[in-house]
Amino acid sequence: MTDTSFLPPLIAAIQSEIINNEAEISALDRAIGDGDHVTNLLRGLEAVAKLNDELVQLDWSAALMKIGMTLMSTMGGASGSLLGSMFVSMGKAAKEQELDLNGMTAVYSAGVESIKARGKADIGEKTMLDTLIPVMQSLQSDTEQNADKTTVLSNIKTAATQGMQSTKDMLATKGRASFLGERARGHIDAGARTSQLILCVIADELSKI
Amino acid sequence: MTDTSFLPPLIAAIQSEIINNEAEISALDRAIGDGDHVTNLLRGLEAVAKLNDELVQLDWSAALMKIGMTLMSTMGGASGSLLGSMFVSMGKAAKEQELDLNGMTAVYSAGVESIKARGKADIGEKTMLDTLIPVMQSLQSDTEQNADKTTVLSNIKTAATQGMQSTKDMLATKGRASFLGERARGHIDAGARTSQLILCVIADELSKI
Amino acid sequence: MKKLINGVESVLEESLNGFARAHSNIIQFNHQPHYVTRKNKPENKVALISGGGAGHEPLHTGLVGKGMLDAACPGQVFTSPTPDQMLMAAQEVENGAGVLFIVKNYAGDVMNFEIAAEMLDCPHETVLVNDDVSLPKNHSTGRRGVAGTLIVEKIVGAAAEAGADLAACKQLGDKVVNSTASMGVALTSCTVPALGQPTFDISDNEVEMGVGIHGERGREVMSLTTADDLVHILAKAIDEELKPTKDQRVLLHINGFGATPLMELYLVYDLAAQFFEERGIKIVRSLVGNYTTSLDMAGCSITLTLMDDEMLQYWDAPVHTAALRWGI
Amino acid sequence: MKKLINGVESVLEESLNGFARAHSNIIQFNHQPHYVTRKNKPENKVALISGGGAGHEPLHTGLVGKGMLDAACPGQVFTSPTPDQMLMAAQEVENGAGVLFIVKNYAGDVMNFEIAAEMLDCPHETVLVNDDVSLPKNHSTGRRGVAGTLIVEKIVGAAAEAGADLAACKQLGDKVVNSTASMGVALTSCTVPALGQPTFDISDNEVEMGVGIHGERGREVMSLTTADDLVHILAKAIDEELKPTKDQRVLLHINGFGATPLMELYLVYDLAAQFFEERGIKIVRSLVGNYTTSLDMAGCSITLTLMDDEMLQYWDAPVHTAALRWGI
Ligand SMILES: Nc1ncnc2c1ncn2[C@@H]1O[C@H](COP(=O)(O)OP(=O)(O)O)[C@@H](O)[C@H]1O
Ligand SMILES: Nc1ncnc2c1ncn2[C@@H]1O[C@H](COP(=O)(O)OP(=O)(O)O)[C@@H](O)[C@H]1O
Ligand SMILES: [Mg+2]
Ligand SMILES: [Mg+2]
Ligand SMILES: [Mg+2]
Ligand SMILES: [Mg+2]
Repeated sequence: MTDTSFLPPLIAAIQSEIINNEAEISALDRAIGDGDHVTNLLRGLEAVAKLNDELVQLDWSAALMKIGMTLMSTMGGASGSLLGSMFVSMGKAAKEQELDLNGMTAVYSAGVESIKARGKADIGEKTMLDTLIPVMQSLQSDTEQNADKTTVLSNIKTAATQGMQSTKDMLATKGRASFLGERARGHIDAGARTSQLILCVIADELSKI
Repeated sequence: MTDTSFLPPLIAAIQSEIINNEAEISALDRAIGDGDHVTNLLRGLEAVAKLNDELVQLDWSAALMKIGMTLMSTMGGASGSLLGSMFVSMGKAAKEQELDLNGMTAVYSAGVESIKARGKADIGEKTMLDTLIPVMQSLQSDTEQNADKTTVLSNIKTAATQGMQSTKDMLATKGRASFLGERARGHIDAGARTSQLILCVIADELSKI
Repeated sequence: MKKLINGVESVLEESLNGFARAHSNIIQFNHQPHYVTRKNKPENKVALISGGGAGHEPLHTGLVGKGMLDAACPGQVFTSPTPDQMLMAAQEVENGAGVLFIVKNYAGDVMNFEIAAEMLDCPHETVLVNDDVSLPKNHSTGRRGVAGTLIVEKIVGAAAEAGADLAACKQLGDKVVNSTASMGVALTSCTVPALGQPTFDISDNEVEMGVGIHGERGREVMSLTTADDLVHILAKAIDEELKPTKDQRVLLHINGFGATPLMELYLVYDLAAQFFEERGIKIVRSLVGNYTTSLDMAGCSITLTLMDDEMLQYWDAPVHTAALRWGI
Repeated sequence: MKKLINGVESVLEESLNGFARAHSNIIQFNHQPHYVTRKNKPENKVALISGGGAGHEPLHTGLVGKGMLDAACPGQVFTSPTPDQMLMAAQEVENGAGVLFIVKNYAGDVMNFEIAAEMLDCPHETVLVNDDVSLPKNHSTGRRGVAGTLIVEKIVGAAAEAGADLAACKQLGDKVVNSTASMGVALTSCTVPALGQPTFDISDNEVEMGVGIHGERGREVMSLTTADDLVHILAKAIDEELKPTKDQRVLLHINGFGATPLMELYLVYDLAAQFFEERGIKIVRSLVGNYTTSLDMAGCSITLTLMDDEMLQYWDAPVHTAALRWGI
């Protein structure tokens, strides 16, 4: 599978979704972090968007790898190393996978596992993983059940949104919010929110293909 | 003349007058200076008040000298060197003077002249001299005319008050306010205000003796 | 937001340009990616590399030079640098004796340095600085690295300059970390250029106790109180951590966060010194000033390092960087 | 007012105590009256004495030591010291070669030093520093002394250390003054402890252009604009005053007023250096940091000194003070 022509519009859609929610994301990271998450992400996305011409020439494995290296070398911060690792790992996994539900689930899962490993974190620690892991679980069970595309995409959005919202009442045990103890409760994690926004945009864009 | 027993109540009266007007004086020096004039003056007065027991043992020449040295070594700032010099010079002049209208005029004039010399300043430069010099002129003409005590004291207050008020519309050519150019206009000089307050208290206290 | 800048996009680059220009006798600035390296590094000396988000100046760029760091990698403001910065800096300064990374314990710094280290094909070690005792030792992410980092960099820097090998530098770095404790209090937030507003709100009669150095809120909000009370809280936490015994020699470092005048920092020094001297502790070295800052945050931290002969000798050894200089 | 203090009455004394404690290897602090003297002053060296209101730290106390001042007399915050401080300090440090007073041109400083000088019965001279070009040269009180003072103290300090006599020190001091121009801009007021509130109000989109260092308002209010614009105004005024010709060697000093982060000061350095280099001027030395502060004021000043061989040699000579140190 080498058609990566869906990437440029997808990246653009993600960029504009993040920009539309910039103030909210910034406020989330200011409340229990240091406020830079949305800036970091936008810097990374901008760099990725500049690669569009190159990305469409690549197969999806190489494209994911390229995106990962770009995020890694432009974002910085905790999220830069994590998202960078995720995409690089997805790129590696994609080498052996078809671009079907099965393949996408395997590739996405490899990405999430690399975040868990790099961040030494798991579900329930008030991080982006609280969005990413439920989506992985949803994908895995939909793959097993051979769910149809509409169901898969709608489940992604539900899992991402519920996961993101679950961070609100958590105590944080990873990331900057962990320094705040009880004071972190009541705030949604910024990385969980951006992951949810991105996954929802991806689901919406895939539904159009 | 050695009766300096009127000094302690006079000093106390001056202190309380300055304290009563502290916020206003502070605001004046903040507007066109650096805001410390009233603190400097109160620090000096407090040190002088501590000398009370000693002052009543001294003749007025020595008492004035002692006050001058104390102001000089406790106030600091422009006003400390000026008021210090004034009292030291008054102390020197008092050696040869009786404590009558004539003597007081001569002594006071010597003090004002020493400020003019130390500060290289004269009337019309938006400083304490705009209060001090008109009072000197009033005293000198009342002495010539042999005015009665009530007239002398009332003229002191009028001259001091008019002099102080005259600084409001002046451009400053001495002191910190000079740095502000036109922006200094419309503000009364802090040193002119404290000089006026002090001279009015002195006039009031002398009227009771 | 009131800042002497031309725009939030260009502030970091322009500031680094100015730094490079002002200190071109001792350092060199690489633009793409950003890193600062020491000029005239001797052959076969362990290469010391640190880095972290910008906004803590003079840390780390101002600590590059003879007797301290060989390279520093500044990220965006309060954002950890990226692995390529560290990797390229390492490749440039490594010359036979390996690389020692000195990393403040923050998720972003740790992970980005980790990735760089994994990609580096020469001997390397990492010293993780976690001196902030405002968090318990068993905190889920470990404790943060704050103002004690400078002390690690100075002492290990002198050892490397004197010819210590990679293992010895690593061991000494760990020793300094284990001998160092810090804690800070913020009176105001700071304003990150890209955010354009203070990171957190705080009222006129509150302080944030136990803050890190990225403008995050602290462990808890407290009422503004006297310097005596605030210093007591900080010093007590440090004392309970390090448990210095009578006659123990220490280095006492009062670090300003950027907007607190030296007048107040020296006052804090006086109170902290009293606190420790009353316990029979011997303050043999001191450092007072703005070294590990949070942009324009008001407040300060106290750092104490238990010193032995070796550490003292390395602390006193000549150093020539933009921010610390003596003996040269 | 948010400050790390115990009370407005005690802040100065406690801060000086901390300073004395932190630097007891190089200075000594006299309590009654306040002055700081250098330890180990050589015999028969001209005694350099400066002073002024507190609140400008590290100026002047932080500049006492080998190669710079022999004594500094701190007044109350922003209030000139009193003649007895200078007199007693002079009597303590004078040892055969006379006294040179280095005085910033402010009415209070000038008059109090004058009174001290009149009472001093040993050879003495005064160098009056008036480097602030925000005021015209023929201003009624003369121009203010600001951040250029440090440069005078460093260069004359080195000359005195090298054995220059009183007349030579006085002459060199005047030469440095005549070769130096400064101008500053404030983004915020400062808060004097005793006042408990900012000295002046300023809106979020205004700056005070041409400020002194006591929290007074500047020459004029201007709209907040880019660092490019602000630096251009400051540098142009300095350039028009000193009229450096092509290839002239200069020292460029960017001085922070206390609350502006180093990140911004280096950015200003970059812009100012560009300004002068574009005119063919050679920046041969630089100094960037908070040296002549106004408590917690945000803003900075630019100082330029035209250098010749003699001045360069003295600038580079060893110095060991709390705030400036090199070669030792
Ligand atoms: N150990 C970790 N594992 C997974 N996610 C993490 C971890 N640490 C931080 N994060 C995520 O990273 C986000 C913060 O990213 P960002 O603000 O860009 O970096 P930084 O925290 O370095 O400022 C958090 O909101 C959280 O979702
Ligand atoms: N050259 C001068 N001659 C006479 N009075 C002066 C002179 N300079 C300043 N003053 C007076 O001193 C006052 C300021 O005193 P103060 O605030 O205590 O000192 P500083 O100006 O050093 O802060 C001014 O308001 C002015 O009246
Ligand atoms: Mg963040
Ligand atoms: Mg004043
Ligand atoms: Mg960050
Ligand atoms: Mg003053």
